[in-house]
Amino acid sequence: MKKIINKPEDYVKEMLEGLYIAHPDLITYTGDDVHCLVTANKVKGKVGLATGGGSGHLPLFLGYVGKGMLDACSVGDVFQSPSAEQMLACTKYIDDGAGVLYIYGNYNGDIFNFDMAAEQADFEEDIRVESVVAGDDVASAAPSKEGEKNTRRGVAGIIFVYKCAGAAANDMLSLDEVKRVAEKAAANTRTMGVALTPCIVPRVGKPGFSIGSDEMEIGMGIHGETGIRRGKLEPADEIAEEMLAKIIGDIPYEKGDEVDVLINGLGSTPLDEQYIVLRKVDEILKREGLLVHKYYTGNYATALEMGGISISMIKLDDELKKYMDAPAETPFFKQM
Amino acid sequence: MKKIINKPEDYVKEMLEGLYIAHPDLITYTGDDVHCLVTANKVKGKVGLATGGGSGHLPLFLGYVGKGMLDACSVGDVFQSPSAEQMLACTKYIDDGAGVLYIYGNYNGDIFNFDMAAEQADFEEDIRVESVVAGDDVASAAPSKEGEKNTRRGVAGIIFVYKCAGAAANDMLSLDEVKRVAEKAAANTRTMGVALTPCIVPRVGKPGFSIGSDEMEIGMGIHGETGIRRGKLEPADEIAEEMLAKIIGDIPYEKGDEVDVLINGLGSTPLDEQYIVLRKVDEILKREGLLVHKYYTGNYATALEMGGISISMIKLDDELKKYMDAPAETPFFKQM
Amino acid sequence: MNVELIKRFLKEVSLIMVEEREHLIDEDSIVGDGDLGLTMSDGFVAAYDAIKDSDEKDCGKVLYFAGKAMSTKVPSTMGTLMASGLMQAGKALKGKSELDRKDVTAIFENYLEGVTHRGKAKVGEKTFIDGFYPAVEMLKSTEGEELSVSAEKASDAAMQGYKNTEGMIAVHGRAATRGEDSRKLLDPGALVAAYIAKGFYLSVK
Amino acid sequence: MNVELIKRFLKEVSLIMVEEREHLIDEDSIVGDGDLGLTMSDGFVAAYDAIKDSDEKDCGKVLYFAGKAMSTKVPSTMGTLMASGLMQAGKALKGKSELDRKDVTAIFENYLEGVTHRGKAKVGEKTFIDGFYPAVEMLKSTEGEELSVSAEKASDAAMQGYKNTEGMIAVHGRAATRGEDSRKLLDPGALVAAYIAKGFYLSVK
Ligand SMILES: Nc1ncnc2c1ncn2[C@@H]1O[C@H](COP(=O)(O)OP(=O)(O)O)[C@@H](O)[C@H]1O
Ligand SMILES: Nc1ncnc2c1ncn2[C@@H]1O[C@H](COP(=O)(O)OP(=O)(O)O)[C@@H](O)[C@H]1O
Ligand SMILES: [Mg+2]
Ligand SMILES: [Mg+2]
Ligand SMILES: [Mg+2]
Ligand SMILES: [Mg+2]
Repeated sequence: MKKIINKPEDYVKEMLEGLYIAHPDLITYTGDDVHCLVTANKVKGKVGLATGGGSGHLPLFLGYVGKGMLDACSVGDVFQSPSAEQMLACTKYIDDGAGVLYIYGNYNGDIFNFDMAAEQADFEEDIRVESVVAGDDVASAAPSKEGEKNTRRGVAGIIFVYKCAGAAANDMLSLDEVKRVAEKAAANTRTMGVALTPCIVPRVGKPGFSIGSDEMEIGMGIHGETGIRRGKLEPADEIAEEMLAKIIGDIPYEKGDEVDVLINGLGSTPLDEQYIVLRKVDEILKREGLLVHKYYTGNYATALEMGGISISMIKLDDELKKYMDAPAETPFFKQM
Repeated sequence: MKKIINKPEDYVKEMLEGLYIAHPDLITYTGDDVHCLVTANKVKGKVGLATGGGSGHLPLFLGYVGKGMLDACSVGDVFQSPSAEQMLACTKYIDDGAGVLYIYGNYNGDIFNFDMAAEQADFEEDIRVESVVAGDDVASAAPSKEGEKNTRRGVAGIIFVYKCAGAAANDMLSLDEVKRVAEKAAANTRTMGVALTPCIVPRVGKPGFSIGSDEMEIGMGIHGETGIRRGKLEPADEIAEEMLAKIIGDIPYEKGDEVDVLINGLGSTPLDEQYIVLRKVDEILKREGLLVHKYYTGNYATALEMGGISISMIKLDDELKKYMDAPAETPFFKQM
Repeated sequence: MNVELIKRFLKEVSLIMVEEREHLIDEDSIVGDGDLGLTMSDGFVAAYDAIKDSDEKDCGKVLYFAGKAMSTKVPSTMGTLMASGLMQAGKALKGKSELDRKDVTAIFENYLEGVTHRGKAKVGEKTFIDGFYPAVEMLKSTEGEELSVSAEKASDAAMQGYKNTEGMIAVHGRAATRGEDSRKLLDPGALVAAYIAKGFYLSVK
Repeated sequence: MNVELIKRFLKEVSLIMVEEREHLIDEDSIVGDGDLGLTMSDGFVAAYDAIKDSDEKDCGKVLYFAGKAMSTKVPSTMGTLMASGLMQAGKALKGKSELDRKDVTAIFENYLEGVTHRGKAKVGEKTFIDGFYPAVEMLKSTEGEELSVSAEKASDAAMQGYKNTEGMIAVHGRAATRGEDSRKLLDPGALVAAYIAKGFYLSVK
C-alpha cells in the first residue's frame, strides 16, 4: 500500500484537520467533532442543505460545502456512513427556522442514518427535515418503474443536485421548493463509470478488487461494486460511445434538449484523458442533436486512487440551467 | 499501459481539442495550430504573458491561461518543448504594443526555443520580449551564487510566478514592471517533491523509471529526473519534515514572514493525502514562526499519473500578497 | 426479571460477536464488504459498555441508550439497524423496571419493528429479518413454556432461519447487485440474528 | 561549389541519422531520455526534405530554411541547437550562390557559432560542442589541402572529440544532474557532431 499517510486509523481525522486549516474562510465544524463539517458563512433564514457519506471520495462530499451550495456535511470513515448523531449535529447547526434538506447518495448505511437523524431532528429538535436521495448510476440497476423506489447507486451526478438545490436555497426558496428543485435535478441526472485500476482503503491495506492489466470494467461503482461487464481495455472513443449510449438511452431526449456534462476522474486518471473523452462525448452529443450548455471536467467524485472516469449528464430546463450557472464558492468548486 | 486514450500519437491533439470544446469562453488558439493556445479575452494595451512547455503536466502549463493570469501557452508533445515557431505565433497574437513576457520552466529545450522565438519576435516582428525562467526545485541543484545562472529545474512553484505576473499585467503595469514582479515571485519561490510511482509517456508505453513497491524518491523531478535520495516509504509527517527542512533552509526567513503554500498532487495522489501533509506542514511552519497567508491544495502541476506530491512556498511581501490574492479565472484556477 | 436481564443479554451477545468476529468477516466477505465482524463486535461491545455500570433501573432507557451508543459507534447498515432495534425496544419498555414474560416478548417484537421500520425489508428478502422473524414468532408462540426452553427454541429457529436464506434472492444491500447469483449464498446478517437469539438464550438458561 | 553541395551534405547527414537512429536512442537512454535518435533522424530528414526540391540558388537561404524546418519539426534540445546552427550558417552565407573554400569553412564556423549562441556551452563541458569544435578547427587548419582530405580529417577529429567526452563532467542538460557520475559516460550529442562531420565528408569525397 503506497500512500503518503500516517497511521491508517488517523487517515480521516488528519485529512479533515488539514482541510480546516486550508479553508478557514469557507468551512468549520460543530460540536467538537471534526466529522461534522459546516459552512463558515451561515445565511440568515435560508433553508439548510446537508449531505454526508463515507470518506475516500474527495472532493465529494464535503468539498461542496460553502457559499451557494451546501451548508453541512457529516463525514464517515473511508467508504462508511457517518452516524445519525453526527448528521443531527450538522442539522441543528445549520437550521435557521426554514428547515433542512438532506441530499445524499443511495446507499443503505447512509439512508438508515439520515432517516434516523431526520426522525431525531423532528422529535427532539422540532426541525423540519426533508430528504432527496440521488441514484444516478445507470449501470447499477434498471430504471425504477412509476411509483417504485429508485434502487440505483448515487455517484458523481449528485454534484448537479447539490448545485441546483444550493442555488435555489440561496434564492431563499422554501424547503418544499428547494426539495422540488433537488428532485427535479436528481430525476434528470444520469451517470456511468468505467474503472481501470482498483483503490486501497487505508485500513484494509490491499486492493478492494483485482482487474487484469489489460482489462476495464464498464459500470463499476465507486466502492468497487461490480459493473455491467468486464472486458479488454478499449480505445477512448469506443468507451465513450458505450457509456453515452447507456446514459442517453435512459432518459427520453428530444433533439435540441440542453444538457450539462461532467467528465469526472475517479482518482488517478490524468486530466488529459478526461479531455480526450470529452472530445468524443461532444462529437456523439452533436450527432444525437443534444446541445451542451456547459462542460465540467476534473476530479469531482473519486474513489481514492481508483483509475477510470465517469460521465454524468443533467438534462436542463430554464430553471435548472439558471441554478447550475449561479455563482458558488466552495473549497473545490467555484462558479463565477 | 492502462490509459483511456486513442492512438498515442493523437494524445496531445485530442486532449487539446477537448479543452477548446470545454472552455470556449476562456481559451482559443491561433494560426490553425491547436498547440498555440491563447486567451479568448485579450485586454487592450496590456503586457502579454506567455508560457509554454511539454504536455503531460495538466493543469500546467496551459491551464493558467485566462483572465488575470496568462495570455498564451504553446504546447509541446508529452514532456517535449513546443517549437519556437509556435511560441512566436502565440507572441504575435497576444502582443498589443506593450510587449510580451515569457515565463517558463528551466529546461534546455524550452529555453532554447523561447530564446529563438524572442529573437524572431524582435527581428521579424518588432515585438519587445522579456523572459523570466522559473527554477524553484530545491532538490535539483545547489542554490546559484550571486550573478551565476540558476540551474534548478522549474516545477509547480511556477504557478506563483504566473499568478503574480498575471495580476501585475492586469493592473496595466509596464513590461519592465511586470518582469520585475515575476522575477521577485520566482526569487521567493521554492519547491520540493517526492515520487512514489512512475508515469508512462503514451508514445513510450512503459514506465519512465521503476521504484520498489515500498520505496519513495525524495526530490524527483516531474519527468522522473533523479532526486536526492531513494528510501523506504515513510509516514507522511516524516516526509513533510524532510521536505520542508530543505525548502525553509533555502531562503533566509525571519519569524513572522508570510508565505503562501501549495501542496500539489503529482497525478494519482488522492486529495486526502495532500491534506494529511498540509496538516503537518502547518504544524512545522507554526513551529518555525512563519505565517501562512493562504494554502492551495490539489493537482496544480502533474506528471501524468505519477504518484507523489510536491510542496511549494512563496515568501510574500505586500506587493506579492496583493497580486497572489487578486481575482483570476482560468480553466483550472479561480481566485475569487 | 429486571434490568439485570437486559445487561446479561447484551453481555452474552457482545461476547458471541467478539468470538465470531472473524467468522462474520469471512461470511460478509463472500457477499459484501467484509466489515460485519468488525461492526457487530465493536457495536455490541459499545452497547454493553454504555450501560453495564449504569444505575438506571428503567429497562426501556437502558435498551435505548445501548442502542444510541451502538448507532454512534458503528453507523454501518447492520450497525444502524441493530441500533434501531434496540432503541425501538427501549421506547416500548420505557418506564418499566420489572419485566414480565410479555415484556420480554415485547423486547423482541419491538426490536424487529425497529429494524423493519428503518430497513423496510420484508420476510424472504434475504436479510437479518429472515433470521430474526422466526425467533420472534417462536417466542410468541411458546409464551406458555419455561423462558429458557422458549429462548432455546427461538435460538434454534433463528439459526434455521439463517440457513433458509440460502435459496432466497437478495433485494437489499450489496448482495442485491448479484441478482440471481445471490441465491446460492447464505445471508450474514441473518447469522447475526441467530447470534442475538443465542445470546438471549445463554442469558436466561 | 554551389547549392548542390548543401543538398548533398544534408542528404548524407539525414541518411546517417536514420541509419544510426537506434544507436543514438541507446546512447541517449544511458545518459538522458532516449529521444535523440528520433529527433535527429526526424529533424535532419525534415531539414533535407524542406530544401531538396527547391530551385533556390542562394546557399544561405537554403541552409536557413533547412534549419527552420528542423526547428519546427523537433523542438528538443539538440533539435533546436542543430536548427540554430543551420540558421546561423544560413545567415552568414546569405546572398551566395557560389561557394569557395573559405565559404565552406564558414558554414561550419557559423554552425558552431549558432549552437554556441543558443546553448552557451563551452568546450570541455561534455556536449555537442566537444565533437563539433575539433572538426571546425581541423577544417580551418587544413584549408590548404584537398577538400575531401580536409573533410575526412575533420570527420576523424569529431569522432575523436566524441571519444574524449569520456572523463568530462557534464554541466548541461539531463546528464548534468549526475554530477561526478557523468564522467564515466560518453556524450551522445557529441556523437551527433561526429555524424554531421562524417556526412560532410561523404558529400565531398
Ligand atoms: N433493509 C435491510 N433490512 C434488514 N437487513 C438488511 C437490510 N439491508 C441489508 N441488511 C442486512 O445487512 C447485512 C449487511 O450488513 P453490513 O455488512 O453492515 O452492510 P454494508 O457493509 O454493506 O453496509 C446483510 O447481510 C443483510 O442481512
Ligand atoms: N547547452 C548545450 N550546448 C550544446 N549541446 C548541448 C547543450 N545542452 C545539451 N547539449 C547536448 O544535447 C544532448 C542531448 O540532446 P537531447 O536528447 O535533445 O536532450 P533532451 O532530450 O534532454 O532535451 C546532450 O548529449 C548534449 O550533447
Ligand atoms: Mg458489510
Ligand atoms: Mg460496510
Ligand atoms: Mg534526449
Ligand atoms: Mg528529450
